[in-house]
Amino acid sequence: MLENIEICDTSFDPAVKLEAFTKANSEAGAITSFLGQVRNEADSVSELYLESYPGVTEKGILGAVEKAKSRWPLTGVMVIHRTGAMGVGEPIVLVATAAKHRRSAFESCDYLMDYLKTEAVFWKRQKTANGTRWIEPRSEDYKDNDRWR
Amino acid sequence: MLENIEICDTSFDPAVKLEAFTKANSEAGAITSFLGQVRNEADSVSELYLESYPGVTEKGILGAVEKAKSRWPLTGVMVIHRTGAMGVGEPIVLVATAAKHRRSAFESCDYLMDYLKTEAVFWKRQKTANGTRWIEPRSEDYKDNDRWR
Amino acid sequence: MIKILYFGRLRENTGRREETLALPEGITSILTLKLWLDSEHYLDGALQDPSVKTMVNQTLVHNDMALSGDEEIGFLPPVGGG
Amino acid sequence: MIKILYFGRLRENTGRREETLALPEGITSILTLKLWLDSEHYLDGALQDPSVKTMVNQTLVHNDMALSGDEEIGFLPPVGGG
Repeated sequence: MLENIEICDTSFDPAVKLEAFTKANSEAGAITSFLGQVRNEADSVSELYLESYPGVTEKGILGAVEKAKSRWPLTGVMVIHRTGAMGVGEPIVLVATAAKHRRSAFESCDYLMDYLKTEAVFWKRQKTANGTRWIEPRSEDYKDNDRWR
Repeated sequence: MLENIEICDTSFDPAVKLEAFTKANSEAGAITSFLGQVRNEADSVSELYLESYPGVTEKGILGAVEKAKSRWPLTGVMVIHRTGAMGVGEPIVLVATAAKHRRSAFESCDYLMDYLKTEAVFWKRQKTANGTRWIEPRSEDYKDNDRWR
Repeated sequence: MIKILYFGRLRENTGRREETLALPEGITSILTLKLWLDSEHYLDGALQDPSVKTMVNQTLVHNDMALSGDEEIGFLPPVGGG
Repeated sequence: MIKILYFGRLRENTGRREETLALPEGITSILTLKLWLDSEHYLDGALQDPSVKTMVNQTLVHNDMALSGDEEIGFLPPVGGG
Protein backbone atom coordinates (compact mmCIF):
# COMPACT_ATOMS: atom_id res chain seq x y z
CA MET A 1 0.00 0.00 0.00
CA LEU A 2 1.59 3.23 -1.22
CA GLU A 3 0.52 6.23 0.77
CA ASN A 4 1.56 9.84 0.60
CA ILE A 5 0.00 12.64 2.63
CA GLU A 6 1.50 16.10 2.47
CA ILE A 7 0.44 19.48 3.77
CA CYS A 8 2.74 22.10 2.34
CA ASP A 9 2.90 25.86 2.62
CA THR A 10 4.64 26.43 -0.69
CA SER A 11 3.42 25.70 -4.21
CA PHE A 12 3.65 22.15 -5.55
CA ASP A 13 3.70 20.84 -9.10
CA PRO A 14 0.74 18.50 -9.61
CA ALA A 15 2.28 17.01 -12.76
CA VAL A 16 5.43 15.95 -10.90
CA LYS A 17 3.45 14.55 -7.97
CA LEU A 18 1.04 12.64 -10.17
CA GLU A 19 3.80 11.26 -12.34
CA ALA A 20 5.57 9.86 -9.26
CA PHE A 21 2.30 8.37 -8.02
CA THR A 22 1.59 6.81 -11.42
CA LYS A 23 5.09 5.33 -11.59
CA ALA A 24 4.71 3.86 -8.12
CA ASN A 25 1.33 2.37 -9.14
CA SER A 26 2.20 1.22 -12.65
CA GLU A 27 0.58 -2.18 -12.15
CA ALA A 28 -2.73 -0.83 -10.84
CA GLY A 29 -5.40 -0.91 -13.51
CA ALA A 30 -7.04 2.37 -12.53
CA ILE A 31 -5.83 5.73 -11.24
CA THR A 32 -8.23 8.59 -10.56
CA SER A 33 -6.98 12.03 -9.66
CA PHE A 34 -8.55 15.29 -8.67
CA LEU A 35 -6.84 18.65 -8.82
CA GLY A 36 -8.39 21.72 -7.19
CA GLN A 37 -7.03 25.07 -8.31
CA VAL A 38 -7.77 28.67 -7.37
CA ARG A 39 -10.56 29.67 -9.72
CA ASN A 40 -10.77 32.83 -11.72
CA GLU A 41 -14.17 34.14 -10.64
CA ALA A 42 -16.38 36.84 -12.08
CA ASP A 43 -15.88 38.91 -8.89
CA SER A 44 -12.14 38.37 -9.40
CA VAL A 45 -10.70 36.39 -6.53
CA SER A 46 -7.14 37.59 -6.43
CA GLU A 47 -5.97 35.36 -3.61
CA LEU A 48 -6.95 32.41 -1.51
CA TYR A 49 -5.44 31.86 1.92
CA LEU A 50 -5.65 28.58 3.81
CA GLU A 51 -4.58 27.76 7.33
CA SER A 52 -4.39 24.43 9.12
CA TYR A 53 -4.05 23.22 12.71
CA PRO A 54 -0.69 21.45 12.45
CA GLY A 55 -0.95 17.95 13.87
CA VAL A 56 -4.74 17.91 13.98
CA THR A 57 -5.18 18.47 10.24
CA GLU A 58 -2.79 15.65 9.29
CA LYS A 59 -4.38 13.27 11.78
CA GLY A 60 -7.82 13.96 10.35
CA ILE A 61 -6.71 13.35 6.77
CA LEU A 62 -4.94 10.16 7.82
CA GLY A 63 -8.20 8.98 9.39
CA ALA A 64 -10.11 9.66 6.17
CA VAL A 65 -7.46 7.80 4.17
CA GLU A 66 -7.80 4.84 6.55
CA LYS A 67 -11.57 4.86 6.07
CA ALA A 68 -11.12 4.96 2.29
CA LYS A 69 -8.73 2.01 2.47
CA SER A 70 -11.17 -0.03 4.53
CA ARG A 71 -14.04 0.78 2.17
CA TRP A 72 -12.33 0.25 -1.20
CA PRO A 73 -9.55 -2.13 -2.22
CA LEU A 74 -6.90 0.49 -2.95
CA THR A 75 -3.29 -0.03 -3.91
CA GLY A 76 -2.25 3.60 -3.48
CA VAL A 77 -3.48 6.93 -2.06
CA MET A 78 -2.00 10.39 -2.31
CA VAL A 79 -3.32 13.59 -0.70
CA ILE A 80 -1.44 16.85 -1.12
CA HIS A 81 -2.93 20.03 0.31
CA ARG A 82 -1.63 23.57 0.27
CA THR A 83 -1.76 26.11 3.06
CA GLY A 84 -0.79 29.77 2.91
CA ALA A 85 -1.52 32.30 0.17
CA MET A 86 -2.30 31.17 -3.39
CA GLY A 87 -3.03 33.10 -6.56
CA VAL A 88 -5.42 32.25 -9.43
CA GLY A 89 -4.44 29.01 -11.20
CA GLU A 90 -2.32 27.75 -8.30
CA PRO A 91 -3.00 24.20 -7.12
CA ILE A 92 -4.81 23.91 -3.78
CA VAL A 93 -5.32 20.18 -3.49
CA LEU A 94 -4.38 17.03 -5.35
CA VAL A 95 -5.89 13.64 -4.52
CA ALA A 96 -5.04 10.45 -6.38
CA THR A 97 -6.17 6.89 -5.74
CA ALA A 98 -5.08 3.68 -7.42
CA ALA A 99 -7.04 0.41 -7.56
CA LYS A 100 -7.60 -2.64 -9.70
CA HIS A 101 -10.90 -1.40 -11.12
CA ARG A 102 -12.05 2.10 -11.94
CA ARG A 103 -15.11 2.20 -9.67
CA SER A 104 -12.98 1.92 -6.52
CA ALA A 105 -10.57 4.54 -7.81
CA PHE A 106 -13.34 7.00 -8.73
CA GLU A 107 -15.37 6.57 -5.56
CA SER A 108 -12.45 6.76 -3.14
CA CYS A 109 -11.10 9.89 -4.81
CA ASP A 110 -14.55 11.48 -4.72
CA TYR A 111 -14.95 10.46 -1.06
CA LEU A 112 -11.61 11.94 -0.03
CA MET A 113 -12.42 15.21 -1.79
CA ASP A 114 -15.76 15.41 0.04
CA TYR A 115 -13.90 14.86 3.31
CA LEU A 116 -11.36 17.54 2.46
CA LYS A 117 -14.08 20.03 1.50
CA THR A 118 -16.27 19.61 4.58
CA GLU A 119 -14.40 17.95 7.43
CA ALA A 120 -10.69 18.50 6.95
CA VAL A 121 -9.30 20.98 9.47
CA PHE A 122 -8.58 23.96 7.24
CA TRP A 123 -9.82 27.53 7.19
CA LYS A 124 -10.09 29.38 3.94
CA ARG A 125 -10.08 33.10 3.29
CA GLN A 126 -10.89 34.65 -0.06
CA LYS A 127 -9.63 38.03 -1.16
CA THR A 128 -11.85 39.72 -3.73
CA ALA A 129 -12.25 43.21 -5.09
CA ASN A 130 -14.58 43.85 -2.11
CA GLY A 131 -12.18 42.77 0.61
CA THR A 132 -11.57 39.47 2.35
CA ARG A 133 -13.99 36.90 3.74
CA TRP A 134 -13.70 33.52 5.41
CA ILE A 135 -15.51 30.90 3.38
CA GLU A 136 -17.24 27.82 4.68
CA PRO A 137 -18.37 24.72 2.77
CA ARG A 138 -21.44 25.20 0.55
CA SER A 139 -24.60 23.26 1.36
CA GLU A 140 -23.87 21.13 -1.76
CA ASP A 141 -20.55 20.18 -0.18
CA TYR A 142 -22.25 18.90 2.98
CA LYS A 143 -24.82 17.07 0.84
CA ASP A 144 -22.05 15.46 -1.21
CA ASN A 145 -20.30 14.36 1.94
CA ASP A 146 -23.51 12.82 3.30
CA ARG A 147 -23.53 10.36 0.38
CA TRP A 148 -20.88 8.28 2.12
CA ARG A 149 -22.66 7.78 5.46
CA MET B 1 -14.00 25.00 -24.62
CA LEU B 2 -10.74 23.06 -24.84
CA GLU B 3 -11.16 19.68 -26.39
CA ASN B 4 -8.65 17.04 -27.30
CA ILE B 5 -9.52 13.58 -28.60
CA GLU B 6 -6.74 11.27 -29.71
CA ILE B 7 -6.62 7.64 -30.73
CA CYS B 8 -3.01 6.61 -31.06
CA ASP B 9 -1.29 3.34 -31.90
CA THR B 10 1.94 4.11 -30.05
CA SER B 11 2.51 4.67 -26.35
CA PHE B 12 1.72 8.08 -24.84
CA ASP B 13 2.97 9.73 -21.67
CA PRO B 14 -0.01 10.49 -19.41
CA ALA B 15 2.03 12.94 -17.32
CA VAL B 16 2.87 15.06 -20.35
CA LYS B 17 -0.71 14.97 -21.64
CA LEU B 18 -2.21 15.83 -18.27
CA GLU B 19 0.26 18.63 -17.66
CA ALA B 20 -0.69 20.23 -20.98
CA PHE B 21 -4.39 19.85 -20.15
CA THR B 22 -3.88 21.35 -16.69
CA LYS B 23 -1.94 24.31 -18.12
CA ALA B 24 -4.69 24.93 -20.67
CA ASN B 25 -7.29 24.80 -17.88
CA SER B 26 -5.41 26.69 -15.18
CA GLU B 27 -8.41 28.84 -14.31
CA ALA B 28 -10.84 25.95 -13.91
CA GLY B 29 -11.46 25.17 -10.28
CA ALA B 30 -11.62 21.41 -10.71
CA ILE B 31 -9.84 18.86 -12.89
CA THR B 32 -10.61 15.15 -12.63
CA SER B 33 -8.57 12.60 -14.51
CA PHE B 34 -8.71 8.87 -14.99
CA LEU B 35 -5.83 6.74 -16.20
CA GLY B 36 -6.35 3.12 -17.21
CA GLN B 37 -3.24 0.97 -17.42
CA VAL B 38 -2.59 -2.67 -18.34
CA ARG B 39 -2.94 -4.54 -15.05
CA ASN B 40 -0.60 -7.12 -13.69
CA GLU B 41 -3.00 -9.99 -13.04
CA ALA B 42 -2.60 -13.19 -11.07
CA ASP B 43 -2.88 -15.19 -14.30
CA SER B 44 -0.17 -12.91 -15.72
CA VAL B 45 -1.52 -10.89 -18.59
CA SER B 46 1.55 -10.31 -20.68
CA GLU B 47 -0.09 -8.21 -23.36
CA LEU B 48 -3.24 -6.38 -24.24
CA TYR B 49 -4.15 -5.68 -27.86
CA LEU B 50 -6.81 -3.18 -28.91
CA GLU B 51 -8.21 -2.45 -32.31
CA SER B 52 -10.55 0.30 -33.48
CA TYR B 53 -12.70 1.03 -36.52
CA PRO B 54 -10.95 4.16 -37.80
CA GLY B 55 -13.48 6.90 -38.39
CA VAL B 56 -16.30 5.18 -36.52
CA THR B 57 -14.43 5.01 -33.21
CA GLU B 58 -13.54 8.71 -33.25
CA LYS B 59 -17.06 9.72 -34.23
CA GLY B 60 -18.49 7.73 -31.33
CA ILE B 61 -16.14 9.29 -28.79
CA LEU B 62 -16.88 12.74 -30.15
CA GLY B 63 -20.59 12.04 -29.64
CA ALA B 64 -20.00 11.02 -26.02
CA VAL B 65 -17.94 14.16 -25.43
CA GLU B 66 -20.76 16.26 -26.89
CA LYS B 67 -23.24 14.55 -24.55
CA ALA B 68 -20.94 15.20 -21.59
CA LYS B 69 -20.66 18.87 -22.56
CA SER B 70 -24.43 19.25 -22.79
CA ARG B 71 -24.92 17.53 -19.43
CA TRP B 72 -22.22 19.25 -17.36
CA PRO B 73 -20.79 22.77 -17.57
CA LEU B 74 -17.29 21.80 -18.67
CA THR B 75 -14.43 24.06 -19.62
CA GLY B 76 -12.22 21.30 -21.02
CA VAL B 77 -12.28 17.62 -22.04
CA MET B 78 -9.46 15.31 -23.07
CA VAL B 79 -9.78 11.68 -24.20
CA ILE B 80 -6.69 9.75 -25.25
CA HIS B 81 -7.02 6.08 -26.15
CA ARG B 82 -4.42 3.59 -27.27
CA THR B 83 -4.77 0.91 -29.90
CA GLY B 84 -2.29 -1.83 -30.79
CA ALA B 85 -0.24 -4.01 -28.44
CA MET B 86 0.48 -2.89 -24.86
CA GLY B 87 2.48 -4.45 -22.05
CA VAL B 88 1.82 -4.43 -18.28
CA GLY B 89 1.93 -0.91 -16.85
CA GLU B 90 1.41 0.78 -20.21
CA PRO B 91 -1.33 3.42 -20.40
CA ILE B 92 -4.50 2.39 -22.26
CA VAL B 93 -6.73 5.36 -21.72
CA LEU B 94 -6.58 8.82 -20.18
CA VAL B 95 -9.66 10.97 -19.65
CA ALA B 96 -9.58 14.41 -18.06
CA THR B 97 -12.37 16.91 -17.54
CA ALA B 98 -12.22 20.46 -16.23
CA ALA B 99 -15.07 22.42 -14.67
CA LYS B 100 -15.79 25.13 -12.16
CA HIS B 101 -16.90 22.72 -9.43
CA ARG B 102 -15.69 19.24 -8.64
CA ARG B 103 -19.03 17.41 -9.02
CA SER B 104 -19.21 18.23 -12.73
CA ALA B 105 -15.59 17.24 -13.22
CA PHE B 106 -15.98 13.92 -11.36
CA GLU B 107 -19.27 12.91 -12.97
CA SER B 108 -18.30 13.77 -16.53
CA CYS B 109 -15.01 11.89 -16.24
CA ASP B 110 -16.84 8.88 -14.78
CA TYR B 111 -19.46 9.08 -17.54
CA LEU B 112 -16.88 9.19 -20.31
CA MET B 113 -15.05 6.18 -18.86
CA ASP B 114 -18.31 4.22 -18.73
CA TYR B 115 -18.90 5.10 -22.37
CA LEU B 116 -15.37 4.06 -23.33
CA LYS B 117 -15.70 0.75 -21.46
CA THR B 118 -19.04 -0.32 -22.89
CA GLU B 119 -19.93 1.62 -26.03
CA ALA B 120 -16.73 2.90 -27.59
CA VAL B 121 -15.86 1.01 -30.78
CA PHE B 122 -12.84 -0.96 -29.65
CA TRP B 123 -12.06 -4.65 -29.47
CA LYS B 124 -9.71 -5.95 -26.82
CA ARG B 125 -7.65 -9.12 -26.80
CA GLN B 126 -5.80 -10.36 -23.75
CA LYS B 127 -2.75 -12.58 -23.94
CA THR B 128 -2.24 -14.72 -20.84
CA ALA B 129 -0.21 -17.78 -19.97
CA ASN B 130 -3.11 -19.84 -21.39
CA GLY B 131 -3.26 -18.15 -24.78
CA THR B 132 -5.28 -15.22 -26.09
CA ARG B 133 -8.93 -14.31 -25.69
CA TRP B 134 -11.16 -11.45 -26.80
CA ILE B 135 -12.64 -9.72 -23.79
CA GLU B 136 -15.98 -7.98 -23.58
CA PRO B 137 -17.25 -5.53 -20.98
CA ARG B 138 -18.13 -7.07 -17.60
CA SER B 139 -21.74 -6.93 -16.40
CA GLU B 140 -20.59 -4.30 -13.85
CA ASP B 141 -19.44 -2.15 -16.75
CA TYR B 142 -22.87 -2.25 -18.37
CA LYS B 143 -24.49 -1.54 -15.01
CA ASP B 144 -22.18 1.43 -14.46
CA ASN B 145 -23.05 2.76 -17.89
CA ASP B 146 -26.78 2.45 -17.20
CA ARG B 147 -26.45 4.98 -14.38
CA TRP B 148 -26.39 7.80 -16.93
CA ARG B 149 -29.60 6.96 -18.80
CA MET C 1 -17.37 -3.85 -55.34
CA ILE C 2 -18.14 -4.23 -51.66
CA LYS C 3 -15.45 -3.91 -49.02
CA ILE C 4 -16.02 -6.06 -45.96
CA LEU C 5 -14.28 -5.37 -42.64
CA TYR C 6 -14.00 -7.97 -39.88
CA PHE C 7 -13.24 -6.81 -36.33
CA GLY C 8 -12.20 -8.47 -33.08
CA ARG C 9 -12.82 -12.19 -32.93
CA LEU C 10 -14.47 -12.14 -36.38
CA ARG C 11 -11.10 -11.32 -37.84
CA GLU C 12 -9.75 -14.50 -36.30
CA ASN C 13 -12.84 -16.48 -37.34
CA THR C 14 -12.48 -15.42 -40.96
CA GLY C 15 -8.70 -15.30 -41.03
CA ARG C 16 -8.82 -11.86 -42.60
CA ARG C 17 -9.10 -8.20 -41.63
CA GLU C 18 -10.93 -7.23 -44.81
CA GLU C 19 -11.88 -8.41 -48.26
CA THR C 20 -13.13 -6.70 -51.38
CA LEU C 21 -15.45 -8.52 -53.73
CA ALA C 22 -18.26 -8.13 -56.20
CA LEU C 23 -21.65 -8.70 -54.63
CA PRO C 24 -22.39 -12.36 -55.50
CA GLU C 25 -25.47 -13.02 -57.60
CA GLY C 26 -28.65 -13.31 -55.56
CA ILE C 27 -27.17 -11.50 -52.53
CA THR C 28 -29.28 -8.40 -52.04
CA SER C 29 -29.36 -7.71 -48.30
CA ILE C 30 -27.21 -7.89 -45.21
CA LEU C 31 -29.04 -11.05 -44.14
CA THR C 32 -28.31 -12.94 -47.36
CA LEU C 33 -24.73 -11.62 -47.42
CA LYS C 34 -24.15 -12.90 -43.89
CA LEU C 35 -25.48 -16.34 -44.77
CA TRP C 36 -23.34 -16.46 -47.88
CA LEU C 37 -20.17 -15.37 -46.04
CA ASP C 38 -20.88 -17.81 -43.24
CA SER C 39 -20.90 -20.71 -45.64
CA GLU C 40 -18.03 -19.31 -47.72
CA HIS C 41 -15.68 -18.95 -44.73
CA TYR C 42 -17.01 -21.87 -42.65
CA LEU C 43 -17.94 -19.49 -39.82
CA ASP C 44 -20.34 -21.81 -38.07
CA GLY C 45 -22.92 -19.05 -37.67
CA ALA C 46 -20.52 -16.48 -36.22
CA LEU C 47 -22.01 -13.64 -38.29
CA GLN C 48 -25.55 -14.69 -37.35
CA ASP C 49 -24.84 -14.25 -33.64
CA PRO C 50 -27.24 -11.55 -32.40
CA SER C 51 -24.35 -9.83 -30.60
CA VAL C 52 -22.72 -9.06 -33.95
CA LYS C 53 -23.70 -5.65 -35.30
CA THR C 54 -23.44 -4.54 -38.90
CA MET C 55 -22.45 -1.18 -40.30
CA VAL C 56 -22.96 -0.09 -43.88
CA ASN C 57 -20.85 2.91 -44.79
CA GLN C 58 -20.09 3.34 -41.09
CA THR C 59 -23.71 3.49 -39.97
CA LEU C 60 -25.46 0.76 -37.98
CA VAL C 61 -28.04 -1.12 -40.03
CA HIS C 62 -30.46 -4.04 -39.66
CA ASN C 63 -30.41 -7.36 -41.47
CA ASP C 64 -33.00 -6.26 -44.02
CA MET C 65 -30.80 -3.43 -45.31
CA ALA C 66 -30.61 -3.71 -49.10
CA LEU C 67 -27.20 -3.70 -50.78
CA SER C 68 -26.32 -2.07 -54.10
CA GLY C 69 -22.87 -3.64 -54.40
CA ASP C 70 -20.83 -0.52 -53.72
CA GLU C 71 -20.64 -0.36 -49.92
CA GLU C 72 -18.21 -0.59 -47.02
CA ILE C 73 -19.63 -3.23 -44.71
CA GLY C 74 -18.32 -3.73 -41.17
CA PHE C 75 -19.12 -6.68 -38.93
CA LEU C 76 -18.73 -5.72 -35.26
CA PRO C 77 -18.68 -8.14 -32.35
CA PRO C 78 -19.44 -6.61 -28.90
CA VAL C 79 -17.36 -3.47 -28.41
CA GLY C 80 -15.57 -2.12 -25.35
CA GLY C 81 -12.36 -0.24 -24.72
CA GLY C 82 -10.64 1.34 -21.73
CA MET D 1 0.06 27.78 31.72
CA ILE D 2 -2.60 27.31 29.07
CA LYS D 3 -1.88 27.92 25.40
CA ILE D 4 -4.85 29.15 23.40
CA LEU D 5 -4.96 28.90 19.60
CA TYR D 6 -7.39 30.92 17.48
CA PHE D 7 -8.14 29.79 13.94
CA GLY D 8 -9.82 31.27 10.90
CA ARG D 9 -12.07 34.22 11.57
CA LEU D 10 -11.48 33.89 15.34
CA ARG D 11 -7.91 34.92 14.72
CA GLU D 12 -9.18 38.14 13.19
CA ASN D 13 -11.79 38.59 15.94
CA THR D 14 -9.18 38.32 18.68
CA GLY D 15 -6.36 39.95 16.73
CA ARG D 16 -4.04 37.10 17.65
CA ARG D 17 -3.05 33.65 16.47
CA GLU D 18 -2.29 32.38 19.97
CA GLU D 19 -1.75 33.42 23.54
CA THR D 20 -0.25 31.76 26.59
CA LEU D 21 -1.57 32.61 30.03
CA ALA D 22 -2.15 31.29 33.52
CA LEU D 23 -5.67 30.00 34.00
CA PRO D 24 -7.44 32.98 35.63
CA GLU D 25 -8.90 32.43 39.10
CA GLY D 26 -12.38 30.92 39.02
CA ILE D 27 -12.02 29.63 35.46
CA THR D 28 -12.38 25.85 35.69
CA SER D 29 -14.06 24.73 32.46
CA ILE D 30 -14.19 25.47 28.76
CA LEU D 31 -17.49 27.23 29.25
CA THR D 32 -16.18 29.67 31.85
CA LEU D 33 -12.95 30.18 29.89
CA LYS D 34 -14.94 31.09 26.77
CA LEU D 35 -17.04 33.62 28.70
CA TRP D 36 -13.93 35.15 30.26
CA LEU D 37 -12.09 35.38 26.90
CA ASP D 38 -15.16 36.83 25.28
CA SER D 39 -15.30 39.69 27.70
CA GLU D 40 -11.50 40.06 27.81
CA HIS D 41 -11.17 40.45 24.02
CA TYR D 42 -14.56 42.10 23.33
CA LEU D 43 -15.57 39.21 21.09
CA ASP D 44 -19.30 39.90 21.20
CA GLY D 45 -20.09 36.21 21.77
CA ALA D 46 -17.90 34.89 18.94
CA LEU D 47 -16.61 31.98 21.06
CA GLN D 48 -20.15 31.12 22.21
CA ASP D 49 -21.34 30.59 18.65
CA PRO D 50 -22.47 26.94 18.46
CA SER D 51 -20.51 26.51 15.21
CA VAL D 52 -17.25 27.05 17.11
CA LYS D 53 -15.70 23.78 18.26
CA THR D 54 -13.15 23.41 21.03
CA MET D 55 -10.16 21.11 21.23
CA VAL D 56 -8.17 20.42 24.37
CA ASN D 57 -4.80 18.90 23.63
CA GLN D 58 -5.96 18.37 20.04
CA THR D 59 -9.09 16.40 20.95
CA LEU D 60 -12.64 17.71 20.53
CA VAL D 61 -14.32 18.45 23.89
CA HIS D 62 -17.60 19.82 25.20
CA ASN D 63 -18.17 23.01 27.17
CA ASP D 64 -18.22 21.18 30.50
CA MET D 65 -14.67 19.88 30.05
CA ALA D 66 -12.69 20.73 33.23
CA LEU D 67 -9.37 22.54 32.87
CA SER D 68 -6.28 21.96 35.01
CA GLY D 69 -4.33 24.97 33.71
CA ASP D 70 -1.78 23.09 31.65
CA GLU D 71 -3.52 22.55 28.31
CA GLU D 72 -3.35 23.48 24.66
CA ILE D 73 -6.79 24.82 23.81
CA GLY D 74 -7.90 25.40 20.22
CA PHE D 75 -11.00 27.30 19.12
CA LEU D 76 -12.15 26.15 15.69
CA PRO D 77 -14.74 27.89 13.53
CA PRO D 78 -16.36 25.74 10.80
CA VAL D 79 -13.68 23.89 8.85
CA GLY D 80 -13.31 23.12 5.17
CA GLY D 81 -10.44 22.90 2.73
CA GLY D 82 -10.00 21.88 -0.88
